[in-house]
Amino acid sequence: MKKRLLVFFMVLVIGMSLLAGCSEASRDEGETAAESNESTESVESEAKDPYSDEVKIAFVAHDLSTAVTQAWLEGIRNECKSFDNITIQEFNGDSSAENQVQIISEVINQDYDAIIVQCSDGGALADSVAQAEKNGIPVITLNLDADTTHSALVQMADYDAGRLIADEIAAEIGETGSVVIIQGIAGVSRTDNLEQGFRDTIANYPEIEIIASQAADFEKEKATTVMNSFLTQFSQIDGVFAINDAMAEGASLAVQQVNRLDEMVIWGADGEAAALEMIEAGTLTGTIYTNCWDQGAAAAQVALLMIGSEYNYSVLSKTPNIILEPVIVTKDTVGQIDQKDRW
Amino acid sequence: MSSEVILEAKNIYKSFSQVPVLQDVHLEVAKGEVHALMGENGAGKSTLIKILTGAYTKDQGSILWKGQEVEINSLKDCRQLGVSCIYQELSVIPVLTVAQNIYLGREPKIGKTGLIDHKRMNRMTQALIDQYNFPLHPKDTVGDLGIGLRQLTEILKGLSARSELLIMDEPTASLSGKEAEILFGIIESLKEKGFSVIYISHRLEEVYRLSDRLTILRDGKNKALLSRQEIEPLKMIQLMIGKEVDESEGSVKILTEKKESKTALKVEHLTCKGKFEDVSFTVQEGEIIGVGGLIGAGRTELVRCIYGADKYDSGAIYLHGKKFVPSSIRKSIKQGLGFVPEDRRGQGFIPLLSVKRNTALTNYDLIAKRALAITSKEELDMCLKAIRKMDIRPDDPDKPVGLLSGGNQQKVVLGKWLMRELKVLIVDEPTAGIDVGAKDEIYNLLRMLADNGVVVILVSSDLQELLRVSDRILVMRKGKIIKEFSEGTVTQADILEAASGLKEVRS
Amino acid sequence: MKRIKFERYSKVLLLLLFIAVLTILKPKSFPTVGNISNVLWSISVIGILVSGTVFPLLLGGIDLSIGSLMGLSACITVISIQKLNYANQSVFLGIGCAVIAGLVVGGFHGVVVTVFKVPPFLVTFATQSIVLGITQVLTNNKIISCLSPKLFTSIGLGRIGPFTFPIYLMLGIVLISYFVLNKTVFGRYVYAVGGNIEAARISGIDHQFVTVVSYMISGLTAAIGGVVLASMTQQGMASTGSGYETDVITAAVVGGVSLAGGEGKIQDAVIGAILVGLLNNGMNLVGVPSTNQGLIKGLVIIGAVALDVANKNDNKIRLFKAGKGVKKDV
Amino acid sequence: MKQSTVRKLISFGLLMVLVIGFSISSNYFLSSSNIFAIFRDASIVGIIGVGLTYVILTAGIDLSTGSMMALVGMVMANIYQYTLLPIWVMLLIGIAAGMTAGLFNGFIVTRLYLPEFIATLSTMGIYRALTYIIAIKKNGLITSQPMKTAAFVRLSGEIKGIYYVIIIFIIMVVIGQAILKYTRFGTNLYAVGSNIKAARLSGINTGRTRMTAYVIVGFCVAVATVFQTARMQCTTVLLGDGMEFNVIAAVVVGGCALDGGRGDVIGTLIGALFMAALNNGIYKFQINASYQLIIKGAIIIGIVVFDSWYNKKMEQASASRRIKEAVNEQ
Repeated sequence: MKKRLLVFFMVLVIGMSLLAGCSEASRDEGETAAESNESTESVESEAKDPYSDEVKIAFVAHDLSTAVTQAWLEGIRNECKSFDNITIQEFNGDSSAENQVQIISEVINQDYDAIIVQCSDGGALADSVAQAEKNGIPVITLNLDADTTHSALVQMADYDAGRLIADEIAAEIGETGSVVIIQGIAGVSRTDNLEQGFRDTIANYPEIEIIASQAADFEKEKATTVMNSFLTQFSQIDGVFAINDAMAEGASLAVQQVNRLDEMVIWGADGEAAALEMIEAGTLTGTIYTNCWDQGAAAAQVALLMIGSEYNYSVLSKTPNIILEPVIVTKDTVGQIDQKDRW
Repeated sequence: MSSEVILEAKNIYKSFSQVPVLQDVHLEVAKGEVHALMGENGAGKSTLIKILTGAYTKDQGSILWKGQEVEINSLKDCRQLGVSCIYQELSVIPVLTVAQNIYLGREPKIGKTGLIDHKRMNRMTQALIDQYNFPLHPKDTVGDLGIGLRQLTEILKGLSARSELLIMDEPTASLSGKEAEILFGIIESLKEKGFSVIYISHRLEEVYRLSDRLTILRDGKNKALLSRQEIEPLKMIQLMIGKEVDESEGSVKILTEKKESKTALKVEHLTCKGKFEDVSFTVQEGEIIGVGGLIGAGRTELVRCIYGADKYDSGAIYLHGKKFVPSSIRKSIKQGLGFVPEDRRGQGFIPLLSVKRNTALTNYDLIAKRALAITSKEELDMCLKAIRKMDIRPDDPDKPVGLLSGGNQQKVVLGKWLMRELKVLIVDEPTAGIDVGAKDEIYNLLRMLADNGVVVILVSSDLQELLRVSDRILVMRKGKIIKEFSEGTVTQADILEAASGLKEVRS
Repeated sequence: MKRIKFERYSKVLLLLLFIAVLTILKPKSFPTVGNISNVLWSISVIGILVSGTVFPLLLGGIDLSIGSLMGLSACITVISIQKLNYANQSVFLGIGCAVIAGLVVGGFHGVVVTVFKVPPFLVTFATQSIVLGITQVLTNNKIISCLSPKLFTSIGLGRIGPFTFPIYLMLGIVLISYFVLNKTVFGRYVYAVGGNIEAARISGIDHQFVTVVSYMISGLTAAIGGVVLASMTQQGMASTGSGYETDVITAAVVGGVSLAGGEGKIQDAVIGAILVGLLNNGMNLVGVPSTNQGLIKGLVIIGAVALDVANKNDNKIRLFKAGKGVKKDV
Repeated sequence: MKQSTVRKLISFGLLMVLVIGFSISSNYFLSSSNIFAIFRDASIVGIIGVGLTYVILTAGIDLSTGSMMALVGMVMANIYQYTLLPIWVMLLIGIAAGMTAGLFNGFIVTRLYLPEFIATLSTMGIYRALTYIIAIKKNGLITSQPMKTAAFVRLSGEIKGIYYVIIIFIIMVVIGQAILKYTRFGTNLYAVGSNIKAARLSGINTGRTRMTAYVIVGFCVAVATVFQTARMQCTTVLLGDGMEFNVIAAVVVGGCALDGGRGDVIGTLIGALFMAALNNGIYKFQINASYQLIIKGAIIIGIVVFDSWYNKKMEQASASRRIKEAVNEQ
């Protein structure tokens, strides 16, 4: 009886494989769907006046509950709040690419005028983003890019930021010693670049060795555990680089536990308020500050610009990239960051 | 009646842990006969059946099917032979239809495809139903049917498997009279069609009505094999009970009306629709009142209502003159009631918990607590006391009750009630499936309680037990108290007659 | 009999074995006060939770909502501290509110389970997302960091002797739970209801009351765990404690608490928690990347539980001819 | 009328209420494109739901479906990346992988006698970890693996607005329902879930039945994965994260009882559509995402409470029928 069932399934499978086309498929990116989308004639959206007509902008977050995304959202809202014809709607991807894909197709359905998205996964969202653009909806990605040409990418410095931090740490530990990395969720392009930048630069310092790296999924709590195990694994740690501030804070907590704060430097990235506070308190060495409000605002501006203009992504050869200037923050410089700029 | 023998069991021996339950038992079923199997509880009927259906393995003896010897080691074996058993706990599947249940595992297919041919299956079922004219419909979901119809479904399942021998164990136990009637009709029609039936029942009138021959077991031995003509109620009773009606061993008893002591428990017009109706009786302090009757007569339901385990519709209960409403079990216990349920394993005790925990279960209000903490010493003492009083073996307070023997389990269940001030103790089939030794201890115990002024309500299908233990005997039938033996000579026969409504049959 | 004896000590043996292995593998880094205190610190929350969640489990129920409940209580605490601008007494208020929230949600579970006879899995499964949603609304999805007052932060980070405060808290709660389960009437009743609800009822035990209270206890410990976690991470967010339910249930089951109810000891459950904790710690020490740890963890759990089941099986079958207990297939 | 039919009508009624409600309040809702969008969203959950229905019918549960998706996806990605095998071979291998994973679940549950919950909870971790292990890495960093070949991506296409995935979904529902109603296996599923002892007495191999159910889940997950990845034109290690709960929710809303024996695939179809429509509508209403969780949870509780109430009512009905009979003849 089981066998017969299997037969059923096989029939199904064959059916699908027919859909798939049984030909030997060439795998070169030449004629891939996403790009062929672009080459096709795209729908001309007759330009609206973003400052008078009814305008809907969707903000699709990777995970709405992080400080950064919240700051972006606020930035976007503030940018638009003076125009009451503009409505901003936030969607939560719950850190899942599938959700974002669904949401975006949803948003296209409701013909929004622009999408600001933080792609959980560049590859996964490539098609959706392309679809949106095809339907004349400009897409602006924040930090996390999509693997297809679209209206704009507004991001914090990633690779370069990594370089900067590497140099800072190197300087602080006297260009010699052992460093650990606390990674975010693997497969997120921006943080991967950040890490890459860091690794590449550290490579220039022969005396400095990256002795371990562990993922803590961007979470403060996990970072604490990971750091704990590092602390027990290695008697000597000179530098800690956490891919984001939340994890840096977690690491710092762990280090405080065993009172080894003076042994090592702990660096984060992003520059959220809590981190800055800790830097002032001396429990965190430094971070890369980016004003996420400005970043959000920038994204919104680009969105409005695209809505207003009659040309669209199809004229672009590659995604225009707007990079916000990274600010190194340490105990000495933290004062310069005005309270009102802390998100 | 054709004399061709279809099943023959010879010299069957079986014993559990050195206790012999079957000794040199014979059973012979001819083609097309209804062969009744009778005997008191513990006479070994069900053990014999379990051996025939492969649930137990026999220690000695041989089983012959149509002449040649066969080994029955599993239900499959006995099905393949063409024997099917209608269990007391039904083995039909509620969510499936009648047809699906009947052909479960051997559904008809459409041609070569694996697909079930529902039309054909229903037609086949309908054909079966018509053939034996059962009041069933192939498309009914079994879950929506009453017990009776479920049982018929099961019988039909047996028939559809081309069984030639049906074993029915107390089939009418949970049936309403109407359902029973239908069943009898069916059994008779089956008989005509040449099927054989082994029919196990306490109900004399059923046996009287249905069976061609009757094998009577007692204490695991063949007592008699009666042919239709010989089946004569009183004779049957005597054979079952074993003794000629003489004064010995509590087969007969002279009850004497107790001299007026004060009434402890009074039940008036207690009614629970569909279970029992307008039941009234009174019990005096220190009296053991036996409640006799057949399974399904409403005895258990009655006592459960008195205890407060179930709700009754109307009527009143008075405890020492005060009106007593068993709104919650907790309250009943506080009022001094105790209850030993019929289904020991399912309701009596908690298998995983130790003897200690089980004995203490109802009595934590008696155990002193220091800042909420149970003083484990007192708990232990209580348990040891119970173990001593009941002589529970092994006397290990920490042994999970689930691992004790049936007798000792029951002792634990009883024991916990001895630990508190009882006014009324209700025991439902206290000695079912318990070895003789334990029985006696339990009887003595009940008497001792009574002597201390406790009212004991004893529900039992064991006539000897009833006679031996109780001071007064109520007999229930179809939810009513139809007879009360309060004084004068009473024999097991009298009780059985009353319980089985034999008189009605005779007249 | 011998079997049962072995069963009684098997958990401890397993634990010792584990420690031995780790000590051999990592003689320098594992058996250090620092590391031990780390392990304990990281399991303290699970320990706290399991000592409450064991109650529904013993009833044959389950509580999937504890994770999101932790989030709720964490956020409630942090918010109320923030609202009363970080004054000390605000901490007490916050904890108070959190605890109440926990009790309320737990009570709700209990009522739905016992009154409406709904499978606990589904109820708690639903409240899991409801509570999470409420928390998100409460925090409108922001992380609320809370670095003061000292009184609050020291809940999670304060040290007494070599160990941090949560460890002592855990020990305290475990002891209380042990006391309730093994010394009080209520504890007896929990086992009784879990072991055979009908018999319990016939013995005059109010199983509905027992059920409701048990789920409330589970909610309570979840709330406390949330507070501790908030203080450990010095922040409150909706996703705080998410996924803890699996760790906790796993710990309990590895500790020999049967999901069928009626058997299991709190001390074993705690040992189970320690085992899970050690496993994580060990894998970190040996340097198994966190993404791959699930594999080993899963296999170990399957192994442990399978052994446990096999161990109990034959007893079980003797215990329940009625058929309750482990599903056995032909 | 049969109980199951009534139950189905009710969940269908709920769906209709939802649809009408939304279509009044939003002019997008009933647009054909949106309807198809809803179906498309329902499909992935639904396809897995078909399989899970089987498992739940046997009174089991499978929490590992989400991770299984990721595993299958990554297996296919590896084939895509490192071989030039034709796409359909890749699909077959992916499906084989899924069925193997299902087989493993079945093995643990039916041969090692682990409780379904804990068993699939562990495999949930195991499969996710395996995904990470076989994930394709560029210089040590895991990257999402694009699968953009037209032949593969075509699977996410449509004819006249009807996506292939919808068609497959419908086909699988039909076949799934057919298997339930028209094969011995289907009947056995009900038998095992409703009364496992009786099933055994009727000579059903309960072990193999349950095992097969798990394998089928594996198959369905694989199919779902194929279309999910085709739609995203890539796979990620995080694929299907939290999917298991959506699926369970859909199946339960569709009227499957966790204690087995009740429900069918059509119900699951309705359930999946219901959940999808709910999401979709909530987006329309532009309700804060947090309320989604609350609403969903509330609906699940409502439905399960209703279920248990309704079943009790049914039992009482048949009981009172018997009592009447009894009374009549007295």
